[in-house]
Amino acid sequence: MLLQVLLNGILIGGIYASFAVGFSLIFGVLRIVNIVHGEFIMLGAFITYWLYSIFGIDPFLSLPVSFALLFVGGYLLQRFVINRIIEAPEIMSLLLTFGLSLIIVNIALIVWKGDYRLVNPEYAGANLELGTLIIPYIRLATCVFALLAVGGLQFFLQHTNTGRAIKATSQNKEGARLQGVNPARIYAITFALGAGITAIAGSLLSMSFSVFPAMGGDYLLFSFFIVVVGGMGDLPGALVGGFILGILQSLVTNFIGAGLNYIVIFLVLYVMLITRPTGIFGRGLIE
Amino acid sequence: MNVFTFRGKRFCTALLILLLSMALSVTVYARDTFVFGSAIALTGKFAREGASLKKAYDFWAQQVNAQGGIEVAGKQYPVEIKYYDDKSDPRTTTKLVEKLITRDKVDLIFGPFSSGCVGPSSTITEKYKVPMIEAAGNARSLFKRGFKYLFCTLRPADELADPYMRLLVKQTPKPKTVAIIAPKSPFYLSAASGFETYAKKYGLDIVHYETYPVAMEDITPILQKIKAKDPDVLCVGSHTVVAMMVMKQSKEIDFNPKAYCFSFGTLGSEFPKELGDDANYILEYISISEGSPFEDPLFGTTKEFIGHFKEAYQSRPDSTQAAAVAGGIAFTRAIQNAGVIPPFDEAKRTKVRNELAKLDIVTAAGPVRFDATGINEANPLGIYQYQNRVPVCVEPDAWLEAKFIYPAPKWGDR
Amino acid sequence: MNRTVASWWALAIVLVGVSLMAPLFMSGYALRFCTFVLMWIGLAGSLNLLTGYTGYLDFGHVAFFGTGAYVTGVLMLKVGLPFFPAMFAGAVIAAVIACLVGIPTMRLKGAYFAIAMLAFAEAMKHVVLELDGITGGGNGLSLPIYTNYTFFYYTMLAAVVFTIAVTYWFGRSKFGYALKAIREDELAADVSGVNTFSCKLIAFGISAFVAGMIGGIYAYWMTFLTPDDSFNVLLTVRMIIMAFLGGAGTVLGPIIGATFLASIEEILWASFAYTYLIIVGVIVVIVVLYIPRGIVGLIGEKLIKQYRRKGKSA
Amino acid sequence: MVLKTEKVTKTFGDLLALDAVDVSLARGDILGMIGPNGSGKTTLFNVVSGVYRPAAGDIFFQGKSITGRTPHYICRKGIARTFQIAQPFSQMTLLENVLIGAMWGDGKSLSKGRDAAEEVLDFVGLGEKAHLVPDEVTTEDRRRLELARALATKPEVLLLDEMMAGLTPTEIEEVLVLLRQIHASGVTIFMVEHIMQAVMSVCHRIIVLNYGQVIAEGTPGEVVKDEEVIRAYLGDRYV
Repeated sequence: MLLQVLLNGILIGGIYASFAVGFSLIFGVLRIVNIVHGEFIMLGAFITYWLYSIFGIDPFLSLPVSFALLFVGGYLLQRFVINRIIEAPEIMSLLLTFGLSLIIVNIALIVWKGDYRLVNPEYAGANLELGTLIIPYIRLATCVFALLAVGGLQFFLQHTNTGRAIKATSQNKEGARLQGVNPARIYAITFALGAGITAIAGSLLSMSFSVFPAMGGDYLLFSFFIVVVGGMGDLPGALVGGFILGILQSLVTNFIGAGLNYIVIFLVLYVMLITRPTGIFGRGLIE
Repeated sequence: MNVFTFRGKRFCTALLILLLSMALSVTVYARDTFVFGSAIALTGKFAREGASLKKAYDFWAQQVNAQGGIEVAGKQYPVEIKYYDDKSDPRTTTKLVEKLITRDKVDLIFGPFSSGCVGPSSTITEKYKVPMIEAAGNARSLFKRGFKYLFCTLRPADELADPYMRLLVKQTPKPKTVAIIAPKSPFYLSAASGFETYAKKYGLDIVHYETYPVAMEDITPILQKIKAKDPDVLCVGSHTVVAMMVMKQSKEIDFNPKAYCFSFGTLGSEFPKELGDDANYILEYISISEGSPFEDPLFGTTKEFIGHFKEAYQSRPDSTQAAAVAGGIAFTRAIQNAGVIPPFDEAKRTKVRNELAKLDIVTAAGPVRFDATGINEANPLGIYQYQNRVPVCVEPDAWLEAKFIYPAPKWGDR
Repeated sequence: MNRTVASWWALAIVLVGVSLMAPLFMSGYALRFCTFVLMWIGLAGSLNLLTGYTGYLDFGHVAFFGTGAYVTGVLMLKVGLPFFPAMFAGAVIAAVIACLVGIPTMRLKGAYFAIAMLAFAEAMKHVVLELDGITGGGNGLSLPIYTNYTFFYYTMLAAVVFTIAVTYWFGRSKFGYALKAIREDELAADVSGVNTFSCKLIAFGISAFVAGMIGGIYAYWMTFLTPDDSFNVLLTVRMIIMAFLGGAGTVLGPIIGATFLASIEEILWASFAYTYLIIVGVIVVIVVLYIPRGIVGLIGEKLIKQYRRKGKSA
Repeated sequence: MVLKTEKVTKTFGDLLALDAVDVSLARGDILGMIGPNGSGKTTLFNVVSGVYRPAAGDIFFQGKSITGRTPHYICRKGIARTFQIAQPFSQMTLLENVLIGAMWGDGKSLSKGRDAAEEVLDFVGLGEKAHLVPDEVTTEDRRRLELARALATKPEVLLLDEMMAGLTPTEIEEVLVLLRQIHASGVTIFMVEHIMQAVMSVCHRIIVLNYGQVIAEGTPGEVVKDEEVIRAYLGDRYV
């Protein structure tokens, strides 16, 4: 039983990690708390849903489409809107992205209505039984894809010129500028990458959970948790944070009771913030 | 300073005139239609449920108007329903209900969606002595407050579980154990406590009872826990998304109770559309079925009523929709019994209220008789089961459309 | 200078006078609408006391509103206290909780504080859900019923006048200056002798007191509470938008912001539900990008410029 | 001794920013502190003014330990400081900026504080600009504002962090006049300064910091001849 509980936590944790990584990346480089994040998840999920329900495209094949569309959208959003307040106090970026989130959610509500939808392909309920352990294929696959996406991002940051420029900008903006990096461009690319990878996470989520316009809010809360636990701007930390959240939820629900689930999560988040704002590895940013 | 006081005076006078003219302009003109009002969730967390409730009110109004209106003392008065969107927010419901009563001067009120919104807004209808019939807030606590103007055409939430258990204990092998889960919100909790009461009453053993936060979507951990206890029956205080997630996640972890009971939300068109074959074998209660022996002059037999409703909205009326239509008919009959014509004043509304309290009628959407607290005690209850993606009535025997399939096949054998 | 001060006072007196007389001419829906506007002014004002003056963006402010509402409800229902003592107790408990929570939380800055408070408010909601023996949990709490809506209008008005008075005091007291200094540069304030931590904590407590007080009135007025509605994060969001739209850190800001937003909501919402929220979103974006100091700031700056121009030409 | 540090040490991670620094100021001193960039001068000010807590060592003010106390406590006791890059309260007028110091640092009421603030602003030459906001005045004026805010707290000891960097010779001369007046009113001054001409002309004594250690101390004349100082500033080959 304990093994199964841990396994559930890990499987779900992989997806959690993938949507928190984008949040962490954007905070780490741009120093903004991106409230639109939840809507990126929602848009990714809807892209997968529509491709699946209209064209019958396998949900996993829609991942690149989600990434590409949100990459472009994120780039434009940063370049033309968010960039204008990048130097302003944090409150302003919180408010701005919050306003954007209101706009996106409600447009989605007009276009797609409040209906709950499922991406439910043939193989959705299949599972692998290992003795008493049950591993739903779809959760295993989404977890693996989520980890691949995070790994890809990490590879990109470490082994490409643009990636290195992003890292340099996050560490020292003025220094990067002196070396010929254009921060505005780097910011836009970072934001686009963050949006793209978050959309992939949204697509993956849609295979296990319901899809509806207001779905982003709760995932945004989870992102806060993961990123605070992992350390703001610390990508491997976000990965670990995701697993911690998944396992914690699973453990609490199993051994204490579902009602206390959120209380425990928020308490942990709260205590982390106060005692260790740099995250478990102590590598996160503080102001 | 002199200048200012002068200006202030003029400003005050202007304001006074404005306010007075506003007060005077809200006089009630004679009209020969009945105007009903409803503040109902068209956006927000209950947008879906609110919209389906509105469909039912509209369905009733269209049918009444198609026949020329409500006939009182030889004259027909068409009906009109004035809607406002309460955004699923009880604060807004109270504001809009008061607006409907004091500004729009509606004659009677149809209720909002969910107990959370019925609770505060019913104190307003009570204050203004405007009868409200609602079909979406049947938590007992709402009817323990001694209100005189609040009526609910649903059976009390805690009684709804009766038909499920009644049906289940008739099966062989007889189920022995039940697990009950529900999100923590009045609507689901009262359903869950009903499941608990009736499971005990019919001698079933409750092996698991758990409520969880509404926001929690990944309920696999809970289901896993329940799976380990291997209950015969899973009962869920639900609405659409809860029911969808329970089915999807049960399949993922290969959890196979012999019966899935949902309190609400599976009869709309979304549930079978999104789940496909995975929707099969689940149960939801209903107060009418095509086989129900009810009829009324407005809709004809229950079978005809359901047929028309399906034509209009591509789905069977679920329990709240049926109750909403029954509520419309209850208003009609109370108005006719009281013999009052629009527009209503307090005396006329009181008459209607007294007639409602005495009402004992049968409608195509189910019988209506309010008990002393204002909640419908007459509705018989039945059960639908999804078979081949279509809900069919499996209880009571008199309404039977198909044989109840029990136990539900395991996921692997479907 | 004296004339402007006098006219401000006159304006205030006229406003209060009109508000006092309003129920004579209004009833039903209009009265309820005005009571809601007052409630929002009070809530936006409460947030403004903290966020507007110290710069700490509280994303969990609804926790104090909810605490006030539930404490009032529970005390009236389970202990049988009359309304006013219950409401006062609710406000005090909200303030005490704020101070206790503030001791660790107020050490955080910017986004970290915002997120921590959000987590706190969500946790509070679930605590109230869990304590169902006392609070009724998910089933909701039904208070004693009192339907004299004029009473609620006046009570709300009194709470708002209190809030504005406190804001006014913040604007021109030693304490208020300390808060503004903290907002501008906390370190510089500290080395200039401002006891930043206590000042922040006191401001937090006062702000929570106001929110709790309004929560208490709200509870008795609505008669029915559920945790989801009383601790709804959207309430916090509206307080923030209203305060910033009007102009954070000013006396008039929350009044203007709340009245403006509540009014356009009333006009637009009935006909365009989602469009309304899109419009709110657009307003937020415009405020942030173009008028970060809110309506009051915008007008205030214009006035200052005009005043200067006059001064120069003279 | 009005201010005295004993073996004050401060580390940032692995970096030893201050290494057992001993400094003492007698009443009426004007002590200058020089040293290359990153030698720990500002860190020492931050430790003395309570912004940082030292890792080891003690700080005494008028014979009593103030180690690890909060900045506002230290300010109220009588040690005021300025920042290298002026940190004004940007949405408050110059008068209000100084008022904060007068009310909170010196415990005055609002109305008395206002009078005091006006006086201090006049003294530093900003009386005319009292109702402007910091963004509307020059860099030099912002430095003066910084000074005024510190003075308004009625300090015994004034810590000045590079008051004159980037100023023109005339402006420097004006500031020096101010400093002498402040000193004449009985305030002990401890200043970090790069402008040697200024340091030489006003300071009674000078300490030199390098890599967090005091490498030299003495009168201005002695210090400039010190070999270690020259090495620290210019490199070995100039010795």
